[in-house]
Amino acid sequence: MIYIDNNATTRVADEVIQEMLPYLEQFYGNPSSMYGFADTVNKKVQQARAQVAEFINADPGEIIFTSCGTESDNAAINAAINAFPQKKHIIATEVEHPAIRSLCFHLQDKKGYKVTFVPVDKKGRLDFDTLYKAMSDDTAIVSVMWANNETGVIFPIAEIAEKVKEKGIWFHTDAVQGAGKIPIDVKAAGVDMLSLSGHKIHAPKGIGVLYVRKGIKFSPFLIGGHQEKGRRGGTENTASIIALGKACELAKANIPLMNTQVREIRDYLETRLLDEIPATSVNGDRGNRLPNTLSIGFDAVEGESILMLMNQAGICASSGSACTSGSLDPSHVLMAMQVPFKSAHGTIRFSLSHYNTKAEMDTIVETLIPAIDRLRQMSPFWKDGKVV
Amino acid sequence: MIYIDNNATTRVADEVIQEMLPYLEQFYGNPSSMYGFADTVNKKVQQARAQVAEFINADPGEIIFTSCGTESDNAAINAAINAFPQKKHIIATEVEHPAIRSLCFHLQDKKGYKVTFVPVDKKGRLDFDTLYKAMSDDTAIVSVMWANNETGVIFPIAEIAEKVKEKGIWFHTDAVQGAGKIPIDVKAAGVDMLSLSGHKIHAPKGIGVLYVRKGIKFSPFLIGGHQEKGRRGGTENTASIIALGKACELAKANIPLMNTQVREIRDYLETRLLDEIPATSVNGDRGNRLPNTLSIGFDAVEGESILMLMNQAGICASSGSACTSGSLDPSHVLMAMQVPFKSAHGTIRFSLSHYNTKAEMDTIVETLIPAIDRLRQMSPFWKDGKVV
Amino acid sequence: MWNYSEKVMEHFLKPKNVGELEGANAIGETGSLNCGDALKLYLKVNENERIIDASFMTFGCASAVASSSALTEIIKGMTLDDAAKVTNDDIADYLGGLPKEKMHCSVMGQAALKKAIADFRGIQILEKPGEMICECFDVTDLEIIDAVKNNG
Ligand SMILES: Cc1ncc(COP(=O)(O)O)c(C=O)c1O
Ligand SMILES: Cc1ncc(COP(=O)(O)O)c(C=O)c1O
Ligand code: FES
Ligand code: FES
Repeated sequence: MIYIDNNATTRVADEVIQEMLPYLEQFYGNPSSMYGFADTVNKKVQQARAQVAEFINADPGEIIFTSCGTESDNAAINAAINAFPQKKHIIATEVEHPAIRSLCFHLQDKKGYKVTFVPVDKKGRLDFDTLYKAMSDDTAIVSVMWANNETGVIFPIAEIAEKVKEKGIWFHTDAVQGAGKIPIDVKAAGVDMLSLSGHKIHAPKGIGVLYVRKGIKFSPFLIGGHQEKGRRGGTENTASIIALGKACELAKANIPLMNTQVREIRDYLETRLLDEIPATSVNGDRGNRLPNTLSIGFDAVEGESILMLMNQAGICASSGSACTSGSLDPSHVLMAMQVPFKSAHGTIRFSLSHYNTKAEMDTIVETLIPAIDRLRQMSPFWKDGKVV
Repeated sequence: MIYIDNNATTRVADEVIQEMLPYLEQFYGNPSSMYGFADTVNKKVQQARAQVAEFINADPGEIIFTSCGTESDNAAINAAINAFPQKKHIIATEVEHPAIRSLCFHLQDKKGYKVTFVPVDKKGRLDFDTLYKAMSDDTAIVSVMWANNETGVIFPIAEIAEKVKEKGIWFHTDAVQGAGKIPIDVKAAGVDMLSLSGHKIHAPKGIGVLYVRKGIKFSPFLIGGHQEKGRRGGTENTASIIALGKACELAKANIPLMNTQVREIRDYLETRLLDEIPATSVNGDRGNRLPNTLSIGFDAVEGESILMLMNQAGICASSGSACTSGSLDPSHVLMAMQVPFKSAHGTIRFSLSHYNTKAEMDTIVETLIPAIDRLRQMSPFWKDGKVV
Repeated sequence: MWNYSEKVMEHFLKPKNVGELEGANAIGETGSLNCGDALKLYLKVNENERIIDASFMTFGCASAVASSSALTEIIKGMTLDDAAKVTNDDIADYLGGLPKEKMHCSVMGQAALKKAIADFRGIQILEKPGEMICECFDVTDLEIIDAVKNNG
């Protein structure tokens, strides 16, 4: 099997499983309990918190463990809403993940909020002008993702954060996709809140992080017990927290690899596909992308069909964000970029990890050449080697 | 080590770990992805959903996986608030877990809600009169726990649900502690929503369930992707979901054991402690309690000191709800029951699982007799064998 | 669990000077059964105002017991004037530190000592028994405020 869908989810690293297993099997105590048995767990959770903090250059006290990237995103917006109940405006982008985007629609439709969705250009780059002009005294929070999950396009977070903070507005970034692929430094970037998700960086599913800068008046999204210093109720997911700590340590160490070996392999795949399959185009700003992501459109064929043929060859990729697969429309990201329908429908996202090899890329290319050809031969929109 | 703090959290059953491991190690795909690799996971998630449904006599489509009991509780209240935006009254009890109670305080203090907290009597039994009289057209939801986590006192959920439903009001129950100890049947009980938490029934931490009756106009609490049929955003925590399915299957099979062997051992511990340590009393309705729970107060000594001495002997118990340990006050549950301070401060909760043995109970008694004696000898409130 | 030092555990498990003190001529009491911690301190003071013996009775957590034990060890042999300068920080230091959430347990020692000295000197301290409720909760409140500050 060739797994090349790492922006959807990743293989849990063996080292991570080894690290977490004892805390499932043996040390199952609640870290806050009053016995030595719980201490072992508590110390290890503290270590994990330090590892996560180190990964993004935060202080351990600024790390809140959540259940996923979606919860982190929801919690960030919720905190702003609670901190500024009188402010009824939110700024996000058109290409945010549904964890931000759908929440914004909900707030707009049901809770009387006005949301500015900042558009992107054809290469997926933000329209800064719209963003900055939309800021007002009524704006509770600005949320801009660090990098896009579908195209890999990276946004200049430090620059945006600076402009937003100048106005005294809270700034949140969804770094779920940026993390582990490019360096993330919350202090250098100057963000107030930042979301991470474990399963994108070789930790298990069901664990996430919300970084909350010291000084931010945070109110919890999950309200319950005093866990996470009263910032997130619910018994601590100890084994997964410990797993995430280890995963962050590994991810930090792997970032150079991502930007050399993984990038080279991705570029190799991209070049071969562009060279060897006609009427093929890359979505997103090729000059400013995550090193592991390739969103590529094959004109006049349909994504699901391509996926099925790849699946026959044991290749796992995706035709858009995992969250929107199953839906019929091109993803909201491709729509926002005004990718022409002819290639949007035939878009495949390849997302690599350091487990991928160059040999796998050859297999993919050699699978895709005949697959695309076959599909085009039966496509009413393809004739004589081009789109009609 | 003697672990007797199973209302706080439980040991993950070996069978459960075996069941989930392949979905961490090998089958890490997203269940909603478009490749065969994901299918394996998807089928197993469906099986787990069926196992959970079977456990509480629900339909699989009525099961929503969440990250914990707290999230389930929060989500239930949130759904009612969204369904009836004009209704500004909520009914809960004084002895709910913080996942309901603190949320209610938040809604009261910050969101303009009025909350009726139904009181309990000295044995921890609900004041039904107050409950029923508080119901009005303005009531969005009534939430009453199935069984209390500290005392184990069981509430007559079917009876309450019937009265609440007669008025057309939504009824939610937090069955986090009831589940796995006494039979839970959502259809027979006639509840609209019900919360479960995995780590209380030998599944890992970080997985929960919200049962939502078909016909209830549910709106998601975590807003994001289309997972859980749009009822809970966030990539599915596949390994833990699969673990929970298995845990539910085991829990169902173990309920008879809980009500024979475990109950007998608990009763044995209770009798010995009452007989052999003077000035000792049981908190809560002894006639109507979970079979595994014993909340017992030792006059004139302080709980933490008892826990420390037990810890020296390798015994893990708790002095109240795990969530409130670390605070100085007796828990809100003991306060609501008006347990006298002299025994409230010296209350220990023993909560058994089927892993506990009668021999362990003997060790506990033999540890406690000298421990309580020593602490009383240094207590200014104990003289000549009684409280002063 | 609290991160108690070895010294705290030692003084909790094998407290020194436990019990009523025969012939005590100075007694200080603080706390109550209601607030969850209380300390009764007994001193035997000689004509030179030197503490020749001390003992305690404590109802409270492990650090309350350890603090009481430590206090009696610290002040034995001191003059009342010197003892009056003993602070809760001295008690905590003697124990190799206390978790910050537990610092108030040592405050109880300082308070009882103050009262015992006043008792010996025949000074009325205008505090109702049970005052410790407030002190206890004061600290707790401060901690909460602190925690809130830290978070936001
Ligand atoms: C009655 C009750 N409800 C809810 C919870 C919260 O569950 P969790 O820790 O999984 O969030 C607990 C346990 O802590 C509980 O005992
Ligand atoms: C950019 C981005 N944000 C948020 C999420 C949500 O993360 P999770 O699935 O952990 O909730 C994802 C992944 O699905 C993502 O790619
Ligand atoms: S033809 Fe199958 S999805 Fe449209
Ligand atoms: S005496 Fe230690 S908590 Fe109060």
